[in-house]
Amino acid sequence: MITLLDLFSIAAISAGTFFFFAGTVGLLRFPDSLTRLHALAKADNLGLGLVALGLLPRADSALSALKLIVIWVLVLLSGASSAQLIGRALRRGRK
Amino acid sequence: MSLLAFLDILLALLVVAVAVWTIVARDLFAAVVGYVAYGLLLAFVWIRLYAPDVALTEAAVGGGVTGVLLITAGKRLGALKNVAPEAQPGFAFRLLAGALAALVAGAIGAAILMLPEQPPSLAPEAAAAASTAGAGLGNPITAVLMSYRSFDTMLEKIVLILAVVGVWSVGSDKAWGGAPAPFRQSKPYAPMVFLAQMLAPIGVLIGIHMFWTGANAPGGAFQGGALLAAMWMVIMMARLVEPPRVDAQWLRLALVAGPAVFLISGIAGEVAAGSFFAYPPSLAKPIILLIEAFMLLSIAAALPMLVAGPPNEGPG
Amino acid sequence: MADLGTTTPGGYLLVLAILLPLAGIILSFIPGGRSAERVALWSTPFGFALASAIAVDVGRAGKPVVYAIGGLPPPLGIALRADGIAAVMLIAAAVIVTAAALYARAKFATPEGVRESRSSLTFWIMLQAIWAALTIIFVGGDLFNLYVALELLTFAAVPLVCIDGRAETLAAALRYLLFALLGSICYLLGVALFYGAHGTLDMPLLAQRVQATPVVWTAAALMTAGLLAKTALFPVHLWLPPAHANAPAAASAVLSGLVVKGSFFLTLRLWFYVLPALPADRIAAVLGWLGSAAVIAGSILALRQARLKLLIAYSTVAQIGYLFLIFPLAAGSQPWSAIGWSAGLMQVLAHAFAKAAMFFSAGLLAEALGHDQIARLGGAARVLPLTFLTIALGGLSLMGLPPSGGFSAKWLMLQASIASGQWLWSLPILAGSLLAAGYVYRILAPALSDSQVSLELPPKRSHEAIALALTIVAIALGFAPQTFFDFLEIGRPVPAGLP
Amino acid sequence: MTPSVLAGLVGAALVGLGLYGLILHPHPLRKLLAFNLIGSGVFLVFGIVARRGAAVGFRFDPVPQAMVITGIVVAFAASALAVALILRLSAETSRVTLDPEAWTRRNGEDAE
Repeated sequence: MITLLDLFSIAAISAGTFFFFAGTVGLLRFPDSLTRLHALAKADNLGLGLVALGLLPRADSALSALKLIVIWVLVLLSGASSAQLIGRALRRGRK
Repeated sequence: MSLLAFLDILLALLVVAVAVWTIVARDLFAAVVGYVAYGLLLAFVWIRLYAPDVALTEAAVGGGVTGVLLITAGKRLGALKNVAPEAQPGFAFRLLAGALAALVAGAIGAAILMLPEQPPSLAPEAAAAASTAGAGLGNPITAVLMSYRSFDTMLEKIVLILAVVGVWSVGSDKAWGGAPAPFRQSKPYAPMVFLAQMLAPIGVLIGIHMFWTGANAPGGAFQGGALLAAMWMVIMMARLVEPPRVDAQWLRLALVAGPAVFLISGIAGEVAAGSFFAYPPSLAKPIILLIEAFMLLSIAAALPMLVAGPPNEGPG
Repeated sequence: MADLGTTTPGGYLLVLAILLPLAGIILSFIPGGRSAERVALWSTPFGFALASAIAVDVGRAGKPVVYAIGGLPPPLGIALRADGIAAVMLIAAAVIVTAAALYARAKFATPEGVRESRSSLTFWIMLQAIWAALTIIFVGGDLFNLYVALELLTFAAVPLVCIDGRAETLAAALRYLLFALLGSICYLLGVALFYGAHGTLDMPLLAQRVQATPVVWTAAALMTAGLLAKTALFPVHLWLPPAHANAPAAASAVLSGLVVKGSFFLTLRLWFYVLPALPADRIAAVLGWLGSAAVIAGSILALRQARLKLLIAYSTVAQIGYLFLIFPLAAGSQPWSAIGWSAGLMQVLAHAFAKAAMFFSAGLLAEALGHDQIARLGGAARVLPLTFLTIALGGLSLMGLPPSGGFSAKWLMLQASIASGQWLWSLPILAGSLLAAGYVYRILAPALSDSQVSLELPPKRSHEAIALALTIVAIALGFAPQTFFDFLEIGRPVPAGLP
Repeated sequence: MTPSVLAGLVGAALVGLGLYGLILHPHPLRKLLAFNLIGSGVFLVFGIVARRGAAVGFRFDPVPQAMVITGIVVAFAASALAVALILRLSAETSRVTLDPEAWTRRNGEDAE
């Protein structure tokens, strides 16, 4: 039987997958590196966040739920920093 | 065809495609980036083979640390700028190499398809021994690495020491005793420093956690050590710390701690349990954890030193 | 055969023989500096004593000495075994490593005024590592454990090649590393297939289980190919001459005398200990042909070298070729296979001692004259009589003239090839001896001439004595009694159903 | 086709690809990359051997998996040593080459 929580999971994960998809399309279709970076960073952070959110009700314990959140925060951190670094490298290369 | 089988095939094709890219890419840097992506994809294949321990190792080492090693090497090579392009081999040679490679791959593929229907396995023995007299460890891989094949594991740690000495030995005589070149020459950019400051404490925590759970769940000294090593490299890249001098006593002690403790407990086994590298049953688990703790330290010290390279004669 | 998995009396010596150099590496690395040299030199007599004790135990028991590590017998655990050939090789390794250590004391002493120097720390650690790796290779019983030992050997040998840091030595070392790595990975793939097909990697257990299936053939082919690349058998010998000729003399002696024998030893183990049940006549013939080609090609290339060390290195390529004649000559369990077996092992030993001595002499000569160009050796024998005596005696063994270990080896090979009706193999044996006579003559003839040559630096008598002592061993092997050959037979598996 | 057979075939393909690259690429760093491909292909073969060793109640045979972990460490150490050699070699000379003849010939001619 599908409960409300299941519905929530399905909705969140689908939305997350959509953002991943959009990010990938952006990566392939956008004209230059900076815009591609923009598409990728945004979509990944949001997409992964939604997927993690959707998985939260399905975690078997509080600890594994916490792990999911930690994973998202870590990806957020590294994604944001590496996007900054790549952006800087690009700007330097152009000069 | 089920969805999972479809995904498996997709993954296999992707791995092979990225591998082809690393071989055919014209640019060295592109090939290196391809290789890093390849290492991460391979980790998924390992998960599909029910090998989470290997997947962790492959992701940390195959993708992560090897990636840093190769990218650093590519950068340093590029900085030298005196490397003349090589002549490309001719068509006949390509054809010959391709034929040889195809032959070898075909033979191996055929051999794999012809492996016996009733495969032999040591899994039941290993598990039975792990739960009884052997080690008292829930993770059979840790039991194999630390008990039945502990001799291999100790030798592999000696190999790491030799590799470190070997890497140092290609430096110049003048620079001996000094520190390897910093991971990057320029002043680090603020986001890098921020990342290192945020990431390092969490990474160290996770690394120790991985080592600790390794007794019963996927993980262990190697995976944990690789993570600690990565954290050390991140803070060196942010230039929060610099690579240590190669004659620093603490560094040498850290590098040999794992194999040394392993060797001593191996000899102690002769006294306490009647055989070299045996553990007294009642103390097996604490002893194994002790050895692993020192191995964690040695791995965390060895991997960054291998990436950092020989002592540097330049300023700093 | 059944008890090859349980520890026998004296088995603990095998573990000690391995742990001694390993502990030496650790003890050398922590304090570094002069301690490394001291640790290495002090461990050599103990290592020799352990090797001798193992040989005594093997001889007394008349069967292999076994140790199951951790009290865990195979298939789950790892077993170490020393049989006749392993015990003899352990002693040979101990002697040559000791000689190299004594010889290297002058060159690799930490210079005055510095706490530690790059080349000396590297040399002393890597020398002990080579010793440890070879010990494991000689007594190891588990194919994966042997893979780790092979890698240990590679990691120890490569830095020795480029220890002086010149560009050509770096290129030689890199090439050596790539060949060695490719060799080990091929070996490892074979190990995987063996495990997949038979569920064990312990040699005697595997020998009981293997059948001539395509999987086993593929695994055997891969492992053999990998080991051949590491042994530098023609035509995959390209890495050897630059690597061995450019290393410092003390290292070249160990590399040429011992290190290439490590992977050869594993090839022997593979075909005679793991796969004796396979009908491998054709494989044996192929290995014999490759060996013959190596004898001829290596000798001819040696004749054409301008530098003495390169000549000696190419001579190694040729002498390695002889080793592979053991595969057709010692196959099966005919009466002549024992002769072939003795011949092969005798060649391993005679070459190890003679070649180490020749590299030592070449090093002395290069230091004394400031070069090692053969064309400029005129009259050198008069100023360096002991060194040239060593070269001449070593050359005697390489040529296979009596009395010498080389003569015994080649004479036994001829006997085996005639007794087995495979007289074709006698051709490369004889041709190789003639060609060896040619290249030894090339060194000695100018040296004995009347021209004048000046010494830059008189050689140390003690160094000349070390080299001479090793050639005397190579010569003395020619007088080995029958008990010595019986000792080599201990533990040799003979296919069932025959005498 | 089960995942394990598939992975095994991927392993075989990777060994072939790596071998091709190892023979063909003149640049030692590219050779090293190719060597690493061969290595991971060989490890995959161990992986399927482990997976096939699944017995009643076990999803895998831990022995080959433990060997892979040892193997990955050794392969990394080898890469590091090779990289150090390559970097030093290219710092010393203008040409990164592995042709042994280039050195021996030059050596034979110079009086050193």
